[in-house]
Amino acid sequence: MSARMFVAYFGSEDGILGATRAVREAGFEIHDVYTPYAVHGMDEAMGQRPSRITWVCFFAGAFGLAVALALQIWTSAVDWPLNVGGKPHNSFPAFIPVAFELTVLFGGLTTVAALFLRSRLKPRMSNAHVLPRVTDDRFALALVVEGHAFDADRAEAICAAHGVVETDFVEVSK
Amino acid sequence: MSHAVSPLREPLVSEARTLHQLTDEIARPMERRPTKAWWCAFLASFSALVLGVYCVSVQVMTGVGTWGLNKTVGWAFDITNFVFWIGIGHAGTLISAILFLFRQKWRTSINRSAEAMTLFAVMCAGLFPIIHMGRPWFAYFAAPYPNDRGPLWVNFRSPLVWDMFAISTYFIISAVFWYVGLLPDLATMRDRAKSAIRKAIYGALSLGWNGSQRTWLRYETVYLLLAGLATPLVLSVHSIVSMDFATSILPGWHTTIFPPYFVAGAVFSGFAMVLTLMIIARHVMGWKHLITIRHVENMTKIMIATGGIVGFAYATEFFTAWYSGNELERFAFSNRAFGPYAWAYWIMVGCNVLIPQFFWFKKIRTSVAAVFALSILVNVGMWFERFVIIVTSLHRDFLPSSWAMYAPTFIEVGTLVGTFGLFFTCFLLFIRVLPAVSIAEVKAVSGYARKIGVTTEFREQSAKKPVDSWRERNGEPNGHGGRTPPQPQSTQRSEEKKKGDKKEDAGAGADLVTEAGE
Amino acid sequence: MKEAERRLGPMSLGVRNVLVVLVVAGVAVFGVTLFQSPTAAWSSLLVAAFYFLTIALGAIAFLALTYITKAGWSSVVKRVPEAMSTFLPVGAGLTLTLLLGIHSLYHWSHPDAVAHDAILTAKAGYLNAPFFAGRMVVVLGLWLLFGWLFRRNSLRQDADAAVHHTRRNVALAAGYLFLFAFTFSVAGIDWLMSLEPHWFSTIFGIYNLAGLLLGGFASIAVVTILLRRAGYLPNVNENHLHDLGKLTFAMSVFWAYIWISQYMLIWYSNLPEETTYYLRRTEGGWAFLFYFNVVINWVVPFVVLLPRPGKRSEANLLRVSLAVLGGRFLDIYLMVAPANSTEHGGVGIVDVTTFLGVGALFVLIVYRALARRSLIPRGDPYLIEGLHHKQ
Amino acid sequence: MTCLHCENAPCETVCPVLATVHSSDGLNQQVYNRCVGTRYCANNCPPKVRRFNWFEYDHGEPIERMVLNPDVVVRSRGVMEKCSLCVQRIQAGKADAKRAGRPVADGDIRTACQQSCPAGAIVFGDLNDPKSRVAALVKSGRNYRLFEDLNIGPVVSYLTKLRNPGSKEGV
Repeated sequence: MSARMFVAYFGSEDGILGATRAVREAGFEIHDVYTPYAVHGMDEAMGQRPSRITWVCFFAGAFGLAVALALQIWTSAVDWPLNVGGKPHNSFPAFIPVAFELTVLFGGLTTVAALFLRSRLKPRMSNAHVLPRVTDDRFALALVVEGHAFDADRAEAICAAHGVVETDFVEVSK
Repeated sequence: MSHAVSPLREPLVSEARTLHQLTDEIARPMERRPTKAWWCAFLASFSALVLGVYCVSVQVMTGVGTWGLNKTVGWAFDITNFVFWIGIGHAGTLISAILFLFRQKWRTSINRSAEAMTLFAVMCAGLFPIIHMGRPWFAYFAAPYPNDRGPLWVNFRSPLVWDMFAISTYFIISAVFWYVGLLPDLATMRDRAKSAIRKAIYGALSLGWNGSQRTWLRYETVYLLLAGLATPLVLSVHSIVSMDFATSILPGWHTTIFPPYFVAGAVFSGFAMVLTLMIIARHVMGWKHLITIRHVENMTKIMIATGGIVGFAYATEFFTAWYSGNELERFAFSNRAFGPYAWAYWIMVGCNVLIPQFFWFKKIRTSVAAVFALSILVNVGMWFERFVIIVTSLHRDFLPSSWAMYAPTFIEVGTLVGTFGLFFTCFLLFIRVLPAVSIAEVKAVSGYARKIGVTTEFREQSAKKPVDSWRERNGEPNGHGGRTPPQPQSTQRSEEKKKGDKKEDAGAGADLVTEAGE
Repeated sequence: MKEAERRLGPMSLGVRNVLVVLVVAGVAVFGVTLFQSPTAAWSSLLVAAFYFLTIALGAIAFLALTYITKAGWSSVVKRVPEAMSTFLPVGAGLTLTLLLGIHSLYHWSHPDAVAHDAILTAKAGYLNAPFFAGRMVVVLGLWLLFGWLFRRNSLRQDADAAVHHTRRNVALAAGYLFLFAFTFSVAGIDWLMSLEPHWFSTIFGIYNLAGLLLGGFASIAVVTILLRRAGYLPNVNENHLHDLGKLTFAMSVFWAYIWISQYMLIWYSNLPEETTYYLRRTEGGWAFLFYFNVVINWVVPFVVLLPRPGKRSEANLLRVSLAVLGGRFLDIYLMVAPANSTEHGGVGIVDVTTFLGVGALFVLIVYRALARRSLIPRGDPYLIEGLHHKQ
Repeated sequence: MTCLHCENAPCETVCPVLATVHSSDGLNQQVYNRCVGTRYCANNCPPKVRRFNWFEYDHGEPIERMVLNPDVVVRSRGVMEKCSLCVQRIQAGKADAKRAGRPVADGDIRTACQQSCPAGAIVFGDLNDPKSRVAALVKSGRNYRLFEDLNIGPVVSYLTKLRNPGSKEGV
């Protein structure tokens, strides 16, 4: 799936931050911004909401904790209770370490899985879908062209005010 | 950059660099042929690894009797090495997770290698709990899996089961954390790759990363969450390792201070190892402006702190043994300091308590050679710490009738050497195939605290150039409301390639100007 | 910035009178109890003095930690811990008063008891009254000295804005943190652990240190929020609260980690010389307080401060910090009271009045210190980062 | 010295694979085919009475092997072992009693060490049976247990010598 986009390339973080803020204020629809590193303040400039992956992590961790406690108490005190050194069958203090580890394991793995799924990250052999140099020293701003009246002159003028180095129309995968 | 920065802050990248230069400098070592020095190091490490494989094979085939253990000293080199290597790994997680949470930006240029070090160290460490078993082929007995033995589960009260969960979780989470951190850099490598094979491999590994801000936002959230999870995880791992000893009833092993004390000791030894490796790396790779003398200094400062905690714990233990009024406790500690293994004890005290005190002096902190030597001594000391704790407590415990001495055999020493071989072999391969400094993170801080920032200069440079617009390329000098039919996709990519080459030249020009401006 | 926003006005008379009444009531009840049940009276003073002393020390630890880590954000709130540290001389005085009650509190201070107890005889080289008093004077003196130096350097910077004051404090902080870890550990062993002179635990010093940092950070959050609500500290925004919340959260988790380390290792090894401590505290009325201690010091801050909005909400942070400050009382009380008490649980009247009396004194002193100086450290080189702090 | 069969056995709690647990008879059991050989139990054993099979020991020709006790499993290398209080004899004694339709009587079961001690210095029996000889001896006032300050609760205990309290004598 791809669509035609207006893409403006910048050579600096400041340029793209300013341009992004400006085009958003001017009412353009931003498809995405492509940068070589995480630019601070870009989420605000683009008007993004905080990611909800935090909740995934929280619930996965809670699930891991529940599984760990259930497994330990059930195997030690229910399924086959054995007298081990006179300790109680449900030796709760001794179950804390494993419970903690599984909380972290479930939380961590699920969070990363959620990132991969949500951002559709999967192995791809080619880089045909990647804009040139955005993983090196270019900052690209992609604006949606289709579906509404797109004023290229205005977009270009705004970008020029923020030191754009190149503009283009490119097919960008959605 | 718009961030308000105190005048006391110093730049993290000590020389001005454009973003492209940074990519180039970090990626280049992987794109050229290995140097002679690399081959020498690799052959040496690999030989050590072969020796280790031999020793482990002999031991597994013949029995634990090939080691110097006896019925009194049931653990010695095996668990010493295990704790030692786990400890080495801890600095990696500390740098990548804890310093991240503390917003210590200087971590960026060392975290990648430190995390790699963590993984390799945990691999070395994970070997020992398996081979130390009398019947390692039954190691899977320690995992709780459904079975038809009654059903027989595992003993969740045993610290060794905690260890198994802790270390496997630690390895998995560290590996995931490391890989997630690598994604943007793998994409950079993919986009730089000349050969089709490299492109395919880096392409597959980078999971189609395209620098999208929507992904970056989630990525940053995930990174923060992983850091938040890894921080208590790293504390828990060494705490659990310490509980192998502290839950016992043996004087010298059973002491409540062990969890925090082991964590501090682990970070202490881990930083010593990071320093050792980073000092070599900055020298060999020519990264003195990325891993600056300030990085070295900061790491030595952390070593003063953690070394202080370790020294404090030694003192507390010794004092409390006396304070307890318990004869066995008192004996365990006087035997440590004045018994037959006193030499090991004093090596430990000398290297771990006295050596870090040298780092109070700025002259020593800023002398790379001195730091290198001292960091190796610290690692020696930390190895001996574990040896002292394990062996001196075991060899003379409750009943004098069962007292015994311990001395390692060739097989044990060979196994230790072998793990160093494994560690360095992995590390040397790592710096050949993956960016050993995080490209994306270093770029993000390259302009930090720099009045004449890289980014500003680059912008001025590019602003002067006429904008390379799609209009000119299409031969349409006048505006037309954006209804241009773009070129068919196939030709467009080749077009872009040409463009890329052109920009490469322009980039080089910009570099020259930057350097002239300095 | 208007001068009025930087300076705190004098305390309203009504509040002041209430505080003075509390101090007087505390002294009166303490005096009466001293004749009826000296152990109860001295125990209550030990709890109250140790509580507020550790809060002042926690404030100094906060300053030292932010200096050594080169934190920028904390510059706008640093006058709060500086003011809190001025309670130190009074806290030290109250602690020295405890020497008068040494025989009521410390079993090992009776020579005849020591003579009939082999273990106490073995420790007599350390646990004896003169050495105990000497150690107390030395550690208190060192803390007073450093607390005074930190604040003096910072206040001088207001006048000349010279960077060397910051550098000097960074150097002081490095030395102080080492010295403090050591001296505070000694204080914990002496004042609290030796209440049960047969019992020992190597982690005890760190356990107290974790509690001290937790209480210190929570009280900095409370004072900061109260000042902010009253219209002062306008530069403290939710990002600063977020950081204070994070520190409180982290210390709460750290405290829980140390708590469980000590409890679990003693539970696991099951050695009679160690388990006595926990057996006494999990019997009768103590049991509820014992477990509630974990709930209020760890579960509550953990659950409330875990989500990001939880740390950024002023009201939320204030409530949790106050809960933690209550939890700190319980924690110290549980270390002190069961040691000499034959009863099974409960907090007595003298414990409350003495605590409130010393607390009122604390508020009077800290308020005075806050009002005397500008609330903004004008000369701090990190102030620019503190003013523009964002995360 | 022999295994004390502690009630709060420090060796049992630390075994990861439940290879050493307590039986309902009060024995500290070692399950050889479950043991993976971590030696943790031996490290945590105050009297150090556990023995490890460091190598695969040669048990000789089939004829030589006939001297081995047929009632006892041959332990492979890498396995911990220790005094089992002749569990094979206990089981046999219990089975005999069951076949005869009566409870196990005091003295029915004799451990190998007890049987071979000419002086009769070793007594084995049911501590829970107040009429047994061993229970009487334990109540005799001469009885003491090792490591009492460690709270490990040894079941095997010793009697002090009457005239010379300095020396020790087996149960």
